[in-house]
Amino acid sequence: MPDSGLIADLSYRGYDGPLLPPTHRWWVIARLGVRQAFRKRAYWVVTALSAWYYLVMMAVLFFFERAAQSAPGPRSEAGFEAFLGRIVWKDQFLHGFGFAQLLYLIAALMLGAGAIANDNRSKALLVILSKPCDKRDYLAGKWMGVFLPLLTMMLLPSLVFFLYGALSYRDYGFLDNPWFFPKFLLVLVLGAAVHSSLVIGVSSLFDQGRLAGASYAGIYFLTNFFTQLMVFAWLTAQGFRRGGGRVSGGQSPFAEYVDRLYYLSVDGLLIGLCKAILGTDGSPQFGMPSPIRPVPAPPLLPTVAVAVALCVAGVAVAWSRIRAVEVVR
Amino acid sequence: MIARVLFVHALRDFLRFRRVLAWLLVIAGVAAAGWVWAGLMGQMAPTDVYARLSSILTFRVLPLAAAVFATAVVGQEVEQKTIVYLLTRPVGRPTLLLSRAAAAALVVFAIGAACALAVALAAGLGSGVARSLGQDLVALAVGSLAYVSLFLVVSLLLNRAMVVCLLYAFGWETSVGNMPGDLYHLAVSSYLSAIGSKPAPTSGNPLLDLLSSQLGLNLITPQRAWTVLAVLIVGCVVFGTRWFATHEYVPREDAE
Amino acid sequence: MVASLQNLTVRYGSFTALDSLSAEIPEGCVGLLGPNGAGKTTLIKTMLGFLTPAEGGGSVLGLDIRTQGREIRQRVGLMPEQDCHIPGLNAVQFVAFAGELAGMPSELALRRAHEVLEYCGLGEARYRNVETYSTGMKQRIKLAQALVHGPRLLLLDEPTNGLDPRGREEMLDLIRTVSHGKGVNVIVSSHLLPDVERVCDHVVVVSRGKVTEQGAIARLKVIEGRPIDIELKEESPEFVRALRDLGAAVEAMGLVLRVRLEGSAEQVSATIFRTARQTGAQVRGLAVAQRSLEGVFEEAVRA
Amino acid sequence: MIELRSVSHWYGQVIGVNDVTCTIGPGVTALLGMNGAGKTTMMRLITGQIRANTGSVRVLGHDPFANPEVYRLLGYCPDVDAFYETMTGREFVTLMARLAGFSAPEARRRADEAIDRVGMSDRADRRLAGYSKGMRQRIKLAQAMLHDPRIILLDEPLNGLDPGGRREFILLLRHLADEGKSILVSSHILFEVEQMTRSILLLHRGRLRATGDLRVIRELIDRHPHRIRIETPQPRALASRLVEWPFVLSVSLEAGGEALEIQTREPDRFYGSLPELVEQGLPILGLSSPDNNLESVFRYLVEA
Repeated sequence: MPDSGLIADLSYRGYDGPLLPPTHRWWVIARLGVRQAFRKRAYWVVTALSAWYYLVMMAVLFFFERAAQSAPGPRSEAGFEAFLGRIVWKDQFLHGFGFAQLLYLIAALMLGAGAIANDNRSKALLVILSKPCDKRDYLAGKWMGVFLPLLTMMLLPSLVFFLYGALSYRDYGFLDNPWFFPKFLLVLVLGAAVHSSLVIGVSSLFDQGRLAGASYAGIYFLTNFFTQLMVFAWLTAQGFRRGGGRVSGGQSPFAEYVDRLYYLSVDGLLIGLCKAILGTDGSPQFGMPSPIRPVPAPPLLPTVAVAVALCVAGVAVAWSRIRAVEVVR
Repeated sequence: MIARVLFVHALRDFLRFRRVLAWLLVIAGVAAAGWVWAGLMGQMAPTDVYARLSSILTFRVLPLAAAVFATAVVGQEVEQKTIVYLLTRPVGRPTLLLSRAAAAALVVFAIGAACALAVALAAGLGSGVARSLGQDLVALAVGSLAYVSLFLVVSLLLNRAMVVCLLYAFGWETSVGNMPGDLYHLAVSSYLSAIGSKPAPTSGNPLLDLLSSQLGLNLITPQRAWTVLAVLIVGCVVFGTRWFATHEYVPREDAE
Repeated sequence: MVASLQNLTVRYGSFTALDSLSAEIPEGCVGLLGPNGAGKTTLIKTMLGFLTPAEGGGSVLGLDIRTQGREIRQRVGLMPEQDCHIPGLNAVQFVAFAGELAGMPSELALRRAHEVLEYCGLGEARYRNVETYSTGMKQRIKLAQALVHGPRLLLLDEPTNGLDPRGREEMLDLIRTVSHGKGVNVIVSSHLLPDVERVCDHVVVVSRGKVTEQGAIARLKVIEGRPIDIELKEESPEFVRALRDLGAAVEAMGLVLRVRLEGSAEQVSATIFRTARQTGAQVRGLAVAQRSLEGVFEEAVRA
Repeated sequence: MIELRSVSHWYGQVIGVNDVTCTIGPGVTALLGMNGAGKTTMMRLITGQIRANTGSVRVLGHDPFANPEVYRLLGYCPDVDAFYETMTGREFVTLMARLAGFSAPEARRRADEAIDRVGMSDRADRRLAGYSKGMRQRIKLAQAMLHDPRIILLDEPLNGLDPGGRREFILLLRHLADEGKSILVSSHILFEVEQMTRSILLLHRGRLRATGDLRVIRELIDRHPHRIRIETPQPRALASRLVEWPFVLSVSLEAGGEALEIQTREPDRFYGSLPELVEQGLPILGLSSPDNNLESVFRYLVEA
């Protein structure tokens, strides 16, 4: 094209710019998922809400400390010390994680229910596979596009609480276990992975995000209902009070296993995972005395195995449902 | 004859392999939960165990199934755009609606009955339990008609009715039954439990009672329950048929 | 040569979709014709590297279809037949995303997305969600996402499907300009032969897994002896008789006469107009007779 | 057979058809119009899926809305591409026959016949989900005519069919028209419409823009200038002669080519005068009129 002309040719022209080598396209797809997630206001609202336990806990700690300071004297000091003594730090993360389960579900639905289902409806695969991508790129990208925002959402509040604790309560044993935070991070990674894999798997079965979401929520709540029944059953059998005598069903062969059944739901599994990896059965919330006894932690290896198996199953379902060859019918 | 064709067609659609599998899983879950519970409530009378499980499990699954299948009668046809083939056949719209709704009610009843049977087996199928089971089957039959006709009307009036129906089934039916005062009159389940088997008024365990909707005292007599349910079913069916016969149902673009 | 395929055989289980197919696809705009189920779709899939041929091989833009599928797809743009888009994106985001998938750096992809959308006539609507688009706009955005990375070869599958007459005309104009003088080669797969005729210079006819005809349209349409078609206002036996007296072979097809006369084109036309004037017939159309593309197609499919 | 009297229909605030009055008799009638002109709405009105907001629709004397009497005599090929995907083509067509009121053996016979008619016999036992667009279209056509209806409405029936299928279908349509059926076909492919029928109905933005025989319509719009393209090795010499003719409105030379295009209001006089020029030694190698087809009529009607 001559440079001397004053009138530019604005009709179609080719593209001579750089093209990256045709590998690792999954990251482009994942980045779109992450961007779409971060652009949603609801995502940040849910993230903020999921921090509620940590926030209340911080408020409680703050309140007790102020109370101890405002009425100086050995009694209130001792009271505060006793309060801190009752608190098991790692259990606060367990509760923070456990009490945010519903919000994690909402986030998983928001991020993942439509991830593949809406693509099925709009036949997005036609666009994606006609570019230098394949099925693996697509699935990996979609999975990461749900997993990364979900992990971020789980991580942010606990990170804030961890920093707060590390700065304020070092002297009270907050940092005693150097392996604690990596372990908790593992819990979050597994938790986010379970949610992403399952929701992606369910999403791939539908072509409307709405139906996929309803189905995943259905699975979640039905199993949740089941495990709630089981924990009532367990409490009925073992007695509600910690250390209390057995009320009924003592001779039943089920009594021993019912506490395992409690972990047979999505949220139950994640809480069980958290307990098993952190090595705790749980303790009263907010350091307040509570009569209800916690369900003991499940064994570590089988729990992790179940979680990993669920991830594999979800991804496998999605893999089998995505038909790469249908690009041009 | 066309009614039978429609009925069989709807039934075959409702009993597709994937759907059957999903519901078998639900029923298996109910059976498992019932089994564990029954084992833990060893000292309770089997009929009481049965009644309790029945109201916690069976009568929870019933509205859930009804919500899924009643919205498939018309709503799903509109969404998958196949409604056009049904509406342009020489079949009266009432026949069309009623045959499909009958298929839905039958499937819902079958699911309810399977749950009831699973629960009865878990509680130990003695003569007392068998009698309760018989009573419950009647209640389930009426219940599937009631829920299906109710949700059918909802799905005729609203787009995307399933969410509304599920919310009603889970939220309204479970909470309103437990409300203090006379609010329980507004839940279908209260009338169904008046027809079906009833557990002993209280078990002494408030948590259990809350769970099995036994907190509020249900004073509905079976006669009253029959009348109310009959009016509900007939009313919904008549209204639904009228509405369906006079309103437009065209395939809808379903952009989210 | 844009693509060359040798003895390509593709099977789905026991079904042979492509049966030792060989084709040379020249530069320019090529129409890919064939009945339903003839193997056109399989051919496109194989050319994009989605299917591994059981036997034979070939190259697209000099890249091997067996081993370099990704490289091929980076240099090729595909406009699929069905409506497709990425949910939740507006037109610019969608096209830019398609560009990034092809390997463009994000800023360049965004800049180019605006440019391509403008070119495809979606400039006004580029910030709208694609799901709200009408049929014609959906068709255009499919073209835009196929063009964004500046492909050297464009595969268009039924590009005028569902378009109304005006939309079809605009789409064909777009295809014609891209494929002529802009360095883009185009393969159009279509059932609408007049559309193919309007934009393509060459055709390849596929039938039962084989190429049964290929070549320049102009050459395929030639009729031996170059007869002339004359359209009259009204039927005129005198005119026919007069022409026959002059030694012409006349074949009457309603108001159209197919005439074979010796002599140069100018002499023939002069004879015709003179005869018409003498016999009182009015000539309303005059053209060198050609086979219709449909005739070419039918013959190729029957072979 | 079909009668619309000042029919309007709107969806919320969007108007589908606006005050349409027409009758559709036996034979093939083509329903033309741009996307969104109201063609599908009109089809839905006649098939009684929707009701006119104002005016009245009569099909064989009945109001078609939810009227089984009408559906016995009416076949409809909808524009939506939807099926019970898990069924096979044969199962689907047989079900449609059963719903049309035929006994099981009769329904099977008719389904087989209809499937055969659309050339799907060999592929009818596969699941609909795996069908190509052309195959799905054929199945839709089969279900529209299995009950031997008197009125057939076809919404974009040729979509996705291959050239052979298109030709067969056009022949089938003519055959049905010869049997005295009323057929309303909507299509965008105007050159194919020309092969089907001369009777058209043209909707534009919901209004009825033209109706009747194509030839009559063309004559009515002959007022507007007629374009004629002339191929010649001496375009400039020819042009200088043509501009002298009073009935020639404009002459333009085609860029680079050996051709020119003129516009005239009196085509008859123009054609009649052409031989003079040839005799004066100005060769004319080609003569054609781009306005001489449905496409130009259509363009004139929707753009003027």
